Amino acid sequence: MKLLDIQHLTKKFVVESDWLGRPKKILTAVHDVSLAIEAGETVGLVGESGCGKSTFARTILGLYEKTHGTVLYKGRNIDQNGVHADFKRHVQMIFQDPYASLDPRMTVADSISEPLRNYHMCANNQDLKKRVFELLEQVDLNSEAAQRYPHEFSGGQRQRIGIARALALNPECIFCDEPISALDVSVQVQIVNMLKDLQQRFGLAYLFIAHDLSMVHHVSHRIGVMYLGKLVELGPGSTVYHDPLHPYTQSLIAAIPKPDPHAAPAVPAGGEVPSPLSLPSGCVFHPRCPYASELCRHESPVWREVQPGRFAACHHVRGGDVV
Amino acid sequence: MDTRDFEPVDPKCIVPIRIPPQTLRSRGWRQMKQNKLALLGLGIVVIMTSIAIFGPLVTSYTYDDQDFAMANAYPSPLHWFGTDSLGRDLLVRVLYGARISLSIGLAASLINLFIGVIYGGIAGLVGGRVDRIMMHIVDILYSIPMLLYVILLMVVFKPGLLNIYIALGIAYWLNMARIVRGQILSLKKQDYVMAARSYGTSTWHILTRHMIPNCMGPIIVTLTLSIPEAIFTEAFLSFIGLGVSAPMASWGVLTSEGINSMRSFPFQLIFPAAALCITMLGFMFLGDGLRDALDPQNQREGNR
Amino acid sequence: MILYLMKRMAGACVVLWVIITITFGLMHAIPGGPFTQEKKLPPVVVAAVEERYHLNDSLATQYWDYMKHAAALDLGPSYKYPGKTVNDIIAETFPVSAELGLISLFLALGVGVCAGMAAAWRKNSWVDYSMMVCATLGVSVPSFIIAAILIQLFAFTWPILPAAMWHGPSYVVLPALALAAQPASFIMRLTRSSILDALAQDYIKTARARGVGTRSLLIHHALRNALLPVVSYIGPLAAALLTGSFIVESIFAIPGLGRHFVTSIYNRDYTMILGITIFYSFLIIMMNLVIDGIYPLVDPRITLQKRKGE
Amino acid sequence: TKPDTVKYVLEAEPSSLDPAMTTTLPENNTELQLFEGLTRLDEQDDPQPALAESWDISADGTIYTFHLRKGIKWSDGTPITAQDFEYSWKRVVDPDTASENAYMMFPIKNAEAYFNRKAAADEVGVKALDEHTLQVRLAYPTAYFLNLTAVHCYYAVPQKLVEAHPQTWAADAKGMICSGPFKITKWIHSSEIDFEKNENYWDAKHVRLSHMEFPISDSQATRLTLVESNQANMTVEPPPADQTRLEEAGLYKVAPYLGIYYYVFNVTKPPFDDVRVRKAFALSVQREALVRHIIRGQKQAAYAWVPPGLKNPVTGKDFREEGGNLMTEDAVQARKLLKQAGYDTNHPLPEVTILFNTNEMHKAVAESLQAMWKNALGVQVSLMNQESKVFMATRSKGDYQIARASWIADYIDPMSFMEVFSDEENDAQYHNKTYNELIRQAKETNDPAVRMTDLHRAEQILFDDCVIIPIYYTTQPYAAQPYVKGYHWLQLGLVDFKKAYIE
Amino acid sequence: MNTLLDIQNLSISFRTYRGVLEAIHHVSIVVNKGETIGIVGESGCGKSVTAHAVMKLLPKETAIYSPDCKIMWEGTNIVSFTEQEMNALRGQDMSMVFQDPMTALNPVLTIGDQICEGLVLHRRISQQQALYEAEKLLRAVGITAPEKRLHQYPHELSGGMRQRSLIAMALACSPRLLFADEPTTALDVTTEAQVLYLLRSLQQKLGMAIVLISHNLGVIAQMCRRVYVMYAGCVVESGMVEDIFDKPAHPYTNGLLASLPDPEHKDKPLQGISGQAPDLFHLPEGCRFYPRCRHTMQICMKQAPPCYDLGKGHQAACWLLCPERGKYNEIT
Ligand SMILES: Nc1ncnc2c1ncn2[C@@H]1O[C@H](COP(=O)(O)OP(=O)(O)OP(=O)(O)O)[C@@H](O)[C@H]1O
Ligand SMILES: Nc1ncnc2c1ncn2[C@@H]1O[C@H](COP(=O)(O)OP(=O)(O)OP(=O)(O)O)[C@@H](O)[C@H]1O
Ligand SMILES: [Mg+2]
Ligand SMILES: [Mg+2]
Repeated sequence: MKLLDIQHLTKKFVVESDWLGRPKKILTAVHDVSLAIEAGETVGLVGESGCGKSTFARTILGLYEKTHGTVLYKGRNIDQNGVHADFKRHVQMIFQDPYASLDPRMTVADSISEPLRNYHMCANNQDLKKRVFELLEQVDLNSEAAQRYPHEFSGGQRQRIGIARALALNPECIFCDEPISALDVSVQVQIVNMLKDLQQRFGLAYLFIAHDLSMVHHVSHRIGVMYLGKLVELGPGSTVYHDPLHPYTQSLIAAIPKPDPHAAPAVPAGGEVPSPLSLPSGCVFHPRCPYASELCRHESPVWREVQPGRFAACHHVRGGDVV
Repeated sequence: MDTRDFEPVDPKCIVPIRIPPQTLRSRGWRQMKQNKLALLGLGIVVIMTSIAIFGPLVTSYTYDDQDFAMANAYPSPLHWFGTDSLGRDLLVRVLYGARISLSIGLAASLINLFIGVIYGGIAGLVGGRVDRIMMHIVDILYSIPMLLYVILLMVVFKPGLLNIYIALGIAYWLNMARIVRGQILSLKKQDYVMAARSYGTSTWHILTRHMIPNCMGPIIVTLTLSIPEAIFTEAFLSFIGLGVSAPMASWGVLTSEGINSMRSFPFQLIFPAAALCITMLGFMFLGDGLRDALDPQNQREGNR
Repeated sequence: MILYLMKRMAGACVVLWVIITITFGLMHAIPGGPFTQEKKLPPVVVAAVEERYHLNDSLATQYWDYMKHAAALDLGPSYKYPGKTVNDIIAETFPVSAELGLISLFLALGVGVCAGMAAAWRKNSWVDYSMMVCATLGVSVPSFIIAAILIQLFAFTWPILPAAMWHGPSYVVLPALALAAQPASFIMRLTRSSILDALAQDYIKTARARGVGTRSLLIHHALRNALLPVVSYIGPLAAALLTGSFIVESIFAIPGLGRHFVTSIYNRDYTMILGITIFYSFLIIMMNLVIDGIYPLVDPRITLQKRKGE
Repeated sequence: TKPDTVKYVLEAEPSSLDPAMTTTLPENNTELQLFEGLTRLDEQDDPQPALAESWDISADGTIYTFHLRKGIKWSDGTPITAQDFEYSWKRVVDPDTASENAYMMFPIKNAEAYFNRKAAADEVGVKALDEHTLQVRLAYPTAYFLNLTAVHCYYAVPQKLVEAHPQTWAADAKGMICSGPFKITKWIHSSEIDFEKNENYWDAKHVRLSHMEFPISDSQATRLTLVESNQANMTVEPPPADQTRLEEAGLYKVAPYLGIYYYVFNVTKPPFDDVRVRKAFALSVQREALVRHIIRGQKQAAYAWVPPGLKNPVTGKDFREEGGNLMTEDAVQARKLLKQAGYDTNHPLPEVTILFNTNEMHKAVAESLQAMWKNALGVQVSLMNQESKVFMATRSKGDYQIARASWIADYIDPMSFMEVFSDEENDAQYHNKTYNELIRQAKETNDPAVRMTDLHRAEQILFDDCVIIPIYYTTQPYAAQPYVKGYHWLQLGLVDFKKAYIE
Repeated sequence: MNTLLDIQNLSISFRTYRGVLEAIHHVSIVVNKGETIGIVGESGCGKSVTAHAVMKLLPKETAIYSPDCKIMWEGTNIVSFTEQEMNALRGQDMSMVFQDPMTALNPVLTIGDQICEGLVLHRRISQQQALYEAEKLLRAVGITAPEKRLHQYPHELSGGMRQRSLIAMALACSPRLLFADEPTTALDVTTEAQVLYLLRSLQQKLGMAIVLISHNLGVIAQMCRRVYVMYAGCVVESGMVEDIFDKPAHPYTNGLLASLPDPEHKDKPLQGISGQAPDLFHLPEGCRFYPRCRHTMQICMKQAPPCYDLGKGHQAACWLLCPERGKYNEIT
């Protein structure tokens, strides 16, 4: 059974951007996204900044109230009373910014033990301490780190603290919201390796959000690509990376700077990302799409299974090829 | 250089460099130590407090010993600070005054901390309609003339410090509430607050564990500024008849009395006012130092 | 805009109404009435006077009557000054207080901001420390002492300025100084710390990398960013300064509105108490509106709507 | 530099300058410069012909016929007539005017009844016989009636103006019409009142000042500052702390002032319901030291109720001198009395509270008394100060044990004092039939001798019952530059600038 | 002379509460005219400090230049320059694009104001003209509708546009040297590609030298001719970009390259570098890298390695390159 099944999730923000206070504007950050996560699986989610990746994860977790859609946890709707608490406890999140997601005035031990205390997971302080040390060890941190403050740590270490905190409640699934974007390459490797290791040990499932496709490709079983709040492509990791269907995915991959001085420089896709407040008509990608046709300007493409296990939303994708 | 130098070392044998952890307290204390002004402030506050507590015990006069013949005497070895219009020793009166004024300062701080911070915190955190109503209440309390309810208090209760505390309690946390609310509103959007919610921290704990400690800076500044205000409000309230009754007098009262005879007997103003100003300086320096010391992130910057 | 203003005004009216009601209740709850005095009046006289001012009506009637008049912006006759209405008195005294208040406001702003900038720029130097001590004194020494010292210095030791009264420009100097000392100190500290914050920002480095000079850096780049907390502070401050200060006006014998805040209560001049409270609250509300209008000018990121939530 | 005008700092903004309505010193002081009654008090505080040239008094002393001067005019040039006086006086007692001064008119026949709506306006005993003759009938012979006619509520007011603007005619300088030596030219509220010589005043030739200014400041310190910095040249009540300095500078002056500062017992509240306790307290006050060191201002320690300065018209001697001191200071006697009342070291007095209103001076006196009683009687005394109006309300409700009080004469006669404790509701809650009877008799008798003896007897009763502790007889200290001359301080605390000049 | 900037033995220390901290240590970098060099290294290794030190943007109160250091700008040592002299240089001759486009722009001034400031200052032209120039610049960096953008505030622009405006600002006076301090770190891949493309084409057009600071090896590989690799405040390896990527000599460079995922061999575990960058207060003795190095030798723990020349300007500081080690190896 699917661990998590997200169906038609939509999140709209009301933004009061008009200083006259006239009718408020609606920003659709996540638009009708469906995605399932199996136990022990890593699903990668990529997309440009501001395309709604974080919002998607946060909305699932209930940190933002969702506008539409259902989330099934082990087949049960999490809006039901009993399920929600269960879900909240078993699905945790690692936040995007390792510098901002730790309370600067709390020691590491306090930060890590807070979820434990919230759920009364430990009988007494002794237990609590033991568990905190255990968690620190799991993320390769010294036990003496416990008494320090976040600012004393490097970004990678902070992200480890965040991971330890997410592990505290023995989750089944962790939403990793760009856990490595703010880190150095060498540290990225450490974190990615650690996540993989934890996955093997505890059978964790991950929703791995990033905008760096090469690293996502490395860790994920399946990859989803988002553009302006919509999922435009989803499929097994390698196929998406090596054989992207959607033009957007293609441009995303083309943009990756290759660490090879002999390779030709990456050619960027043209155009700016449109404002999410005024989405283009039809296919949202059409202003930047090299294949855009009249159809794309008027009609938004449907989300469909193009090949077994591969989904895409593009008028031009037919049977695994862009036409 | 010898050939043994190029023998490989087993990575397991390499001991990582240990960096001793610093607790907030030790770092805070070190920072305080380097911050001369803060130390000075601490010194002043400690001295003033001990003077307030022990000073009156060691003097030969009491605050109400009158000696008409010595009225308005200038400072002399007999009366270090001179005497007032009733011939009472000013030094002793200043010492006793310290007790009242410092306790008022303390009370004002506690009120600010407990009522102001919590009130502002709740308003900011809960937001929406609750926030609007709570802030309207603050506006209302701010606009109602203080003198009115102070007079009412005077009628209802017997004179004494309790009255002052109540009067301060009604109005002396409004600024704090406003400031804390503003801070909370901006902290609310911080990721770590979001994170805390994601693992099930209750609203109350978010407020007390995460938000309030993180707006300590503005809180401390507001606190230090509210102390002199409270001390002079006490003088005013005592004048109306709300405070400690004569012949006991606070610094505020002594200062207000001193102002009347400023031109003829300036020392009657200078001593209590100086005691007050020095203490205030102490509080402000200490507050500034504390704010820096309590901030674990404040490492690089010199004292702000 | 109109809608927004109307919404705010509606909220303000409710607040005003609550303020009036509470003040009304308090003022009748405290002992002593407008005609209580050391030489007791014969009951007949008291009855006659109360009859004249409708003070013998039930409180509910009085309240209702007052609200009716207040709604029509008629604040009623003063009990203390029988020939005058509260409207008259406010109209007569407010300009004086406002003039003095505006001058002190600008003084406080000018001095505070400049000193704050100087202190921030010369951080941890003797300039900074002496400013800090001055500011601390300014904040902790109440205005009556400052006023007394100013008078002593400039009216007696060097008699160059008049000690009191309100007759012309030279009469403004001392009270304005006394009134401005505290806010100036506060603004100084506020400016200093926010300029320091601003100076630590990346965009200052960007500007320096462009070769922008020190002065321009401070004034052009840091100051505007640092002004925001100052602006939020001057909202209530302006309301307080414009309506005058009891202490300063009474020390300098200035015929302003400020004294009526206190004397009207001592006199139990009921209509005056209410009138002034209403006026003051109204002014605060207006000031907040004005400040909200200024915010976007100072910081373009802020819009009116956001400010409300802030 | 010497200014050419008298600048007298007024201690409060007059709420109005309508003589009928106003009651406070600064108001009446201003009115004294602007208006004139039928009589005006001279340097000896004796009534002298003013707007009235002469008068006849009937044999029983109840009918006064005043003959007005010919050619007297309002400042706008219209003549002042007897009808003006009739109108003005009746206005004071008109219940619709609701004047707080009405009781001062009650010696006039039917005035009280009219005020209480028990008589018609016509029945009030004041009548203009013609333009220049005013006939006044009194309810009882009032020996000090000519004194009264110099008091502000007996001034004439301009009928036309008053009727046109009943509320506002005297609220601003503009359009105000006066009858006194000066007229008002400018009135900046709460700031300053300016005067100019009234050329239409009958005695204008004796008025030497062409201009006068009254700056206004309610702060004692500021008033003195103004005088010392030469922005003004005269003011009342400089702060006691500055007395020595001012004396050295030659600015300190003291004028007589008919008033007394005292403490009043609530004779119904224990332990002061026992006359012995009251006496014990009264006996153990050391006034001389208090007056010399604390109160200063050349005040005089008080050992009786009526202050010196009031003449017995029969003997020509001072009322006070005749009466002598009615009490003493005697700590031993005090302790003895207390013991008799059942209090000694084993049965100490319960704690006693002094009630006073907020003021530096009151506080200093209370603190001193507290120390004195503690030393002399071993009694714990606590102090309670209250905001003025609360204090007055509390005191008149009798919600106190012992309270600070003072009394200032309304008119120059012992009766102004003696009346206080004959009232139904006096603050002391004191009721003594004999006393009240003596006062009534003194009011109604036509025989000055009987009147004086009655008053002396009544005063003695007051001290037998020990209702009050007199502290001191007031004076009016003031600061004035030496070049201001020719003014005259009335015993009522007013200063008359009619003949003032700058030297 | 072809050398534009020659940094010799630059060491910078900071006074902090914890004591004095040496952020960079004996850094020597040469920049030739029109050349792009790259500085790579982990976060905190001193890349920004180096750049800021050259432009003298470090806080005056806390930053200390070592006495023997030299920063030769076209043959003049600018270490002792006053703030005024520097101001003439900054913006005019050398300028900088900052790390974070979100915070590097003054939020209360319009884009136009900020671009014009430098122009008015250095070129002494009127505001009117400056605005016209600014518009041209914005167009040059690929911003559409520049006349509108000029009057907008930073918060009204997207991240990419802000970064472009920053570049426009840095280019305003056609400097001869541009420090690009991680100009793309805050951007997502597509925008990053756009910005890099822009920098490349601008350099070709204007012929300026660029010092590109990044920890993204891909970016460096695509942009630079020569590369300096920094670790814990020291330059550990330098050389032509091909040499560095193809024949890395220092184990740290090696580790960096091994950290990159290989898309062709997805299941090959990533190597990376174990451990973490040292705390500058507690630097290891000897080679700063030895606690994380896979080839640690006894000498590494005792003595800092000297710089060894590997030919064609390729240099590295590692004991592994010590010729005497070869002798030792021969012996064993
Ligand atoms: N609380 C909010 N209120 C209003 N709009 C929001 C809010 N949070 C996010 N948005 C908007 O929703 C859109 C998606 O934001 P989101 O943070 O999910 O993007 P992201 O894909 O995570 O980007 P990044 O890679 O920068 O983290 C953005 O346009 C953002 O401005
Ligand atoms: N003003 C300063 N005061 C004290 N220490 C500083 C200061 N600026 C930088 N440092 C220290 O110098 C070291 C190098 O910092 P630098 O900013 O150059 O790193 P970086 O290589 O640019 O890293 P990043 O990739 O994160 O930008 C860091 O340890 C930092 O803490
Ligand atoms: Mg995100
Ligand atoms: Mg950097």
